[in-house]
Amino acid sequence: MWRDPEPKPQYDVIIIGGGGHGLATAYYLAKEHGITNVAVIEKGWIGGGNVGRNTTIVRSNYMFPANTHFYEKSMKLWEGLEQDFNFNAMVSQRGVINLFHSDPQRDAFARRGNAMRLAGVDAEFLTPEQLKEMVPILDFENARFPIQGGLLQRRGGTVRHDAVAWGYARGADSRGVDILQNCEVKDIVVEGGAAVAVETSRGTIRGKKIAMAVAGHTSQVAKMAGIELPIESHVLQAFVSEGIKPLLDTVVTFGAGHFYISQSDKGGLVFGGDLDGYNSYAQRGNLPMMEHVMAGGMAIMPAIGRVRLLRHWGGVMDMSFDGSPFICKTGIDCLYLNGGWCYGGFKATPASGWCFAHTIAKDAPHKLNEAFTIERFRQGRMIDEKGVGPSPWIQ
Amino acid sequence: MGKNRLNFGGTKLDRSKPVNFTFDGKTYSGFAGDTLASALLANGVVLMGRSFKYHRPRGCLTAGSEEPNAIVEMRSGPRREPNTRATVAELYDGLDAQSQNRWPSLAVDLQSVNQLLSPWLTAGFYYKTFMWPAKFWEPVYEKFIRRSAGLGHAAVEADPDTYEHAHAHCDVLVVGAGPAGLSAALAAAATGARVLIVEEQAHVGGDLSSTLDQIDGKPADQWAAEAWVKLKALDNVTTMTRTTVFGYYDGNVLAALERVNDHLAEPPNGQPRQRMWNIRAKEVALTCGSHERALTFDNNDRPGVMLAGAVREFVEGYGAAPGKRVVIVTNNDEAYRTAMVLKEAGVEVPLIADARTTPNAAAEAARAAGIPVEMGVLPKKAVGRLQVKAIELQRVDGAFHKKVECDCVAMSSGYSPDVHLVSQTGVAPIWREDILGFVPDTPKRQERSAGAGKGIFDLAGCLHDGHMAGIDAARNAGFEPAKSLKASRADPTSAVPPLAIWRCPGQGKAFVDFQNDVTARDIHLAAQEGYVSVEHAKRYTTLGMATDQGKTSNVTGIGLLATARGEPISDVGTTRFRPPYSPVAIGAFAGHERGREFQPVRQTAMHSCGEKLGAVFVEAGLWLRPQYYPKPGEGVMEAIYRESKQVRETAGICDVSTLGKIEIFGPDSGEFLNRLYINGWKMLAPGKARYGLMLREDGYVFDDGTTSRLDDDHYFMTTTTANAARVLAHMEHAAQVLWPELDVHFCSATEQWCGVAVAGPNARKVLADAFDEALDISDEALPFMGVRTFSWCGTTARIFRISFSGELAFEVNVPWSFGEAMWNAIWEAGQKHGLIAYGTEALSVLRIEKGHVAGNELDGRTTAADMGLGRMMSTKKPFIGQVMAGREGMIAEDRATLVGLKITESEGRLRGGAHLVVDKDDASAETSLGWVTSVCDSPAVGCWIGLAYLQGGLSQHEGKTLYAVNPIYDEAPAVEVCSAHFFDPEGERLNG
Amino acid sequence: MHRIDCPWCGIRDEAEFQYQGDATKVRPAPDASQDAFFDYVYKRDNPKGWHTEWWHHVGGCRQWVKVVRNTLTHEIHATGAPAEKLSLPRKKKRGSK
Amino acid sequence: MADFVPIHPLGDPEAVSKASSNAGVTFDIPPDLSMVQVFARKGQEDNVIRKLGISDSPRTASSQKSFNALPLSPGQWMLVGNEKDSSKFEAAIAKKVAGIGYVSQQSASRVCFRVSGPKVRDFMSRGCRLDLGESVTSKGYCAQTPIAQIGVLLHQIDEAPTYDLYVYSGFARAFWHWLTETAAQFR
Repeated sequence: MWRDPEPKPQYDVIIIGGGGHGLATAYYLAKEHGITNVAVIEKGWIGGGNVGRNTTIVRSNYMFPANTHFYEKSMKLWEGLEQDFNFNAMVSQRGVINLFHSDPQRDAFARRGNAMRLAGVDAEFLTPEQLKEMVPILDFENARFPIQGGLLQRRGGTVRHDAVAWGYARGADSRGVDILQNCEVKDIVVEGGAAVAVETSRGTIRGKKIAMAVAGHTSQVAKMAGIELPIESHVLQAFVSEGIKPLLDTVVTFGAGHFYISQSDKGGLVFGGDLDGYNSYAQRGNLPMMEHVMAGGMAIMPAIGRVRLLRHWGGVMDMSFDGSPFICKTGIDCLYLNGGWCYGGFKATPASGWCFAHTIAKDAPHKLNEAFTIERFRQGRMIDEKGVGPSPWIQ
Repeated sequence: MGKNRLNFGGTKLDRSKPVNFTFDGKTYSGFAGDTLASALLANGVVLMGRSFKYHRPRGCLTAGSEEPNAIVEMRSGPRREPNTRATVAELYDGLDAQSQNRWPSLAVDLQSVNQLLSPWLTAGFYYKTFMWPAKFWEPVYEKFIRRSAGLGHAAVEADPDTYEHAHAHCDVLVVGAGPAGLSAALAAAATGARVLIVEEQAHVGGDLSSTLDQIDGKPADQWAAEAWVKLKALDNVTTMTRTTVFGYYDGNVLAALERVNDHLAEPPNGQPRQRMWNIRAKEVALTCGSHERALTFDNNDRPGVMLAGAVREFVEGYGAAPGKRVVIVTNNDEAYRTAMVLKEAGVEVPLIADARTTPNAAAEAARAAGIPVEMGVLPKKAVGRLQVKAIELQRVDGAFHKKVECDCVAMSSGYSPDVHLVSQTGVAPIWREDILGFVPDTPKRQERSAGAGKGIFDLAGCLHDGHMAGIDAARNAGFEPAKSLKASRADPTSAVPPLAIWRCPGQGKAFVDFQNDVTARDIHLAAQEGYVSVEHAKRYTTLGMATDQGKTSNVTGIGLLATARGEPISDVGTTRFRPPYSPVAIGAFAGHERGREFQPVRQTAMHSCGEKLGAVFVEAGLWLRPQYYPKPGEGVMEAIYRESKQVRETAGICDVSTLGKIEIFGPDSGEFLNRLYINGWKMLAPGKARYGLMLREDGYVFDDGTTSRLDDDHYFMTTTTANAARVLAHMEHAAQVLWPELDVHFCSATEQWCGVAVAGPNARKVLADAFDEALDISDEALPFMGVRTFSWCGTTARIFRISFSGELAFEVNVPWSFGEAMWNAIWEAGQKHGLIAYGTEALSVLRIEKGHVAGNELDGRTTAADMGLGRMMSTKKPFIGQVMAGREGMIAEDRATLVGLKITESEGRLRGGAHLVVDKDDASAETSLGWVTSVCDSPAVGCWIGLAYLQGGLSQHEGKTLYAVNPIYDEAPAVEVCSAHFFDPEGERLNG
Repeated sequence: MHRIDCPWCGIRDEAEFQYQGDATKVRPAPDASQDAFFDYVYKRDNPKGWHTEWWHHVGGCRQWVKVVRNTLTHEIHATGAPAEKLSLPRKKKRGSK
Repeated sequence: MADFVPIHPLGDPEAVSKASSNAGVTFDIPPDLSMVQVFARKGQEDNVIRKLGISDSPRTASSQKSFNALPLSPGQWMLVGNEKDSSKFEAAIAKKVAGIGYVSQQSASRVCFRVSGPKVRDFMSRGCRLDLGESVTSKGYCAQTPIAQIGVLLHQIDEAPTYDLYVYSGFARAFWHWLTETAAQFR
């Protein structure tokens, strides 16, 4: 699938992090910008972080233009991805539905749906009748918070997550990118205000440009270059049930109950909810949130009560203080930041790599990511889709 | 009685209680104590399921919860449950099970044609195939994959059974009541520690039900039963059976699922189906035993090919013979025990084929009992399709040896200690070549493993090790054992180590992960393609990802991967075990919290008053509030219109009890409020109320409300309904963390005081009549923003002259228990003054007409200035959020600020969430100038009006026409921008 | 599930608490600069390891509890009232157990 | 007008509690309790404790002739009195702590559910996360903890054991629903 090369002493670009975003960045650096003297440095095995431990949902149903345009770019890349890198990632546009349960929630969703439509993204409102038809197992009779309708993005859906990392890895590798696994970055060397090299468990590697794509651990890596960020690391759990025959044909999000669910191509119900709610780097979750998430499921889909949970695990999220990401320069020359993905990381993978590659290659952001700066907090120009402010554990 | 039921064995059966059940529509008979699998075997049924990918016919491989093959659909209708392991499903009268993943029938499954496609269905087939042409993926390939997904069918109706959570605390938790577990529990209990022992099965003793060994001179199963009785009788011991500890979480909290009533057709009235235990254990002894592994040879998945230990268990524990002629293939001593049990039960054992060549005592004993043993012989291939008919054997060098007819093969490739729970604590298992198994490394939590779970496989060793673990656990929990405490004893045995054989040579399909149809070749292929990391190989092949989490297959898979990489197993490592240990019903996690019980309902004191008047209620957080009071035949819109109109004409009463209320005491209360609110409080006179606005520390608006000064050092704050809890927490932070030096004290009084708003030109008359001599509410006695406390019906009441509607209005608070009385008093008094009840909708109409902000405008991203309240921000004192509110982006000219909108078309309506643009034919994300927050059909203005945030605000757009574009509704009405104070901008009506 | 030793109530389940973030941050004086407040509100060390943090015991005594907890192992080293100074466990030397 | 009387959130508490008691678990809903929350002023905690004659233990109630004092948090107690006139009770306590503390009237804010019976410990384990084991808690034990997502102020009043569970009045019906549904298995 990909080579296992020895590190060269110097690269044009060093990307720290062999997750989906790092690999995608390498791929687009090579493909879009012709920069192939690139190393992707991974502490463990590629795709071992959040790209392999999420709930596989892709969507671009955001409210603020900075997010809407960016995630829509991602959707468009998803739509052409498999043919682009000749590897089936099972992109399945089965629709993503956000349920609403009150008039204020309906209005907030309308504002978002309209923002999507104005940005050229598909969005539609569903009546309860339409919802019943699309999702027969929703319980309309006994809900604590009666379901009034839903916001649907038909082009949203799911993607086979492992395949994404592997597909980008294969594509980057075939274009000459070195993927260096089991290579841990210990330090970032800054000389004269510019990043020049990384110290790794496999020796010092010099890079003309150094890019961080280590969401979940961004604070740790940025600290090596002396940067402190508005990011906290939090655990988000994901759950999968035993495989069952098709029961649910779309992605359903029950925001009021902190629950979202889809069914995988292997038949498992894949679901999740809120963060566990405290700073954590442990790739495992705890019982209270598990119970809460599944209560959310039983609140609207009591037919799944006898379906069994097969496995659950946790991913470490880079929670930014407004819920939106960073793809930007850092204030240190030749050092670039990609992180703060909160829950949005998986669906963003293609556009993140695409925009980050552009930012690195041109030493300037693309229009699509120009709002995703660190300075926005100092400036008071946060992009806060939830409106909960600087409490990352509830973002 | 079934044709394969033995007169021998059956320690778990109650032969006096025959039980009828059906499988695939055919009725059979078994005994109480049977599992579905044992009862089927006793009836000669070996074909129990189909595999996931190739739809290969399968029987049961094991006799326990690690079963990968024999999974069935149980029960029907709303109780239908897919993927139940037949090996753990206890038989009850009327049990109804169906085989899964087959069509049209289990014996004739047309999808087994997948086997012919198998060259394309190897590891990673999803990723490489179904690609071209592009347009075929979703409509054609994906549909095919999805239809073949999954195994059984879930119910489509709500689960009718209930679940509950329960909480346990103990000094010592013992997980598993096998020999080591019982020994551990007995030892720990003797120290006086509080012991909880949990066993997954209905019976205790584990392996002891199928052994011929003795403990303390008694048959082993009798010793186990007596130990259990002894434990149950102790006050400091709690015992649980049918309970699986499935997760080891932080804080030494373990989760367990008790299957309270799964062994019955339906739970008895009032009882849950299952109970989820959260167990807080000071110390844990993990005595979870081990899992036998399958040998990997061609067609090793044929029905009738089973693990040797399972065969023994079926015979001894259930009195069910898996076959009449059983060949044993093994690489270790343990399988010989199966041969001896079979022999004693009168089942023919034509051969034991032992892969090892070193002589061993077990073989000698078998030969002495008349069982033929051949050393250095491996299985090559199982013959037969729906049931094994014979086994072909080979020499270790791969040369064909011979074929032996049989209807059952008992195989064993050694035992893997069950390290599932301990590895959940982050302890990495370490490889031991001498026992061919992973054992736990040094504990990281308050736990220790014992017995087979840490690689001790002989009975004497398990008893001793369990005993030591029990003592160690108790000691660490603070309990000392008596010196005289002794472990139970069994005769020591010595075993010859097993021989590592990860693949018996062959060219056909040799299964490693039976349920997911992962073959030895798949693992080799994954390694060849570069998925050499054990985690990559797992994901690529799906090894260990089926419902059994690879309990019987992981180690073999790792062995094969190591072989492919040419490295020792210790270098390959293992994948991480994830909770739960075995699959757990989603309903059990939810417990009581489902459907309407998802969250508790909070009701106001006047709930029944609303009910009597026919109110339609709406959820407001956990509260239920009257939304509107429809008259017979009246629609929603008409009712809201009527209510809001009537309030301005006569008077209305509205239940406002849900507002957050906080009593604040202390000499520093005024200073405290000064720091919380953007406006000043120290100068507020006792007996007066003031509107306040507070910010978050990041400078955005947090909450608003009216706060009154009742006395020099006593304030009474109200918050919005939505933010009541958050405001209290915010204040606690301020008082405890930020300014502990302030002498200020407060508590929630939300449910001490219930309240009504009485608004409208007749409000004063209504209240004067309702409270008559108790109260003077003349303008002089109670001016606007005045507050008074008065005595009514022997209790204390508070009245506030405040108005959210712009009308002459009062809010009256009385103790919660007087709420109904107050409502009734006002209601009766109000009848002659045209008093009506109005709900949250009319409340909203009235406040929109006045341009008052509420939840829709307080969305966590707005500044005080955005709301037109910038001038409230004091410059004379510091307050929370003051500094950050000054950031350039938060005071920028281009921010959207609050305006009013009036529809200018006679048709159509306004809706919240519409975007505002100058040119409706040029509407885009870039041309959107703002959005509509709240709307209503206003009786006072005579058209649809709304509040909106608009870039440039009133100063740039007043009087201009914009379009409220709403693509998701396909509407774009024209609107005129105006002041948000639509009605009575001078506020004259406040005086009545 | 974390078990937190509330100085007032004793050891309680995580579910009774609302997490409230980094407790090493000290609110600047009210007349401090925007930069000082920026550091207070937004900048976080976010350590992988020992973290001093707030847990608000909303389901119990409603006190803000200071907790020293390991973000990698979830081990809790110490808890205390807001005014208490809690120290981190001493760093182990590399290589020693 | 004076014939209006306070109404319990459960209507007739005596009748409903009798109807729902069973062999394993018994219920009682004591009516007419007076409750005030007492706050000690900064630095006056000891004086308030002395003045009211209560203990400074954070987890044990102290019983006085006319009230039980249930500790809530540092310097705060809930005083539950058997005086039917809640205003009178408030005034009496306010007088005692005048100058050193404050009193907030809370009589209507909470409803008390008294549970007991041979199976009460099992029953409590279904929703209560606390260790109420015989060797752990005894008469006087006090705690605040959520049960069935509802905040509860718990007071063990004897060694039977019997527990008084105080919940906010708005949740009284929801809590009662949970209590009776969960008790059904102990019939």
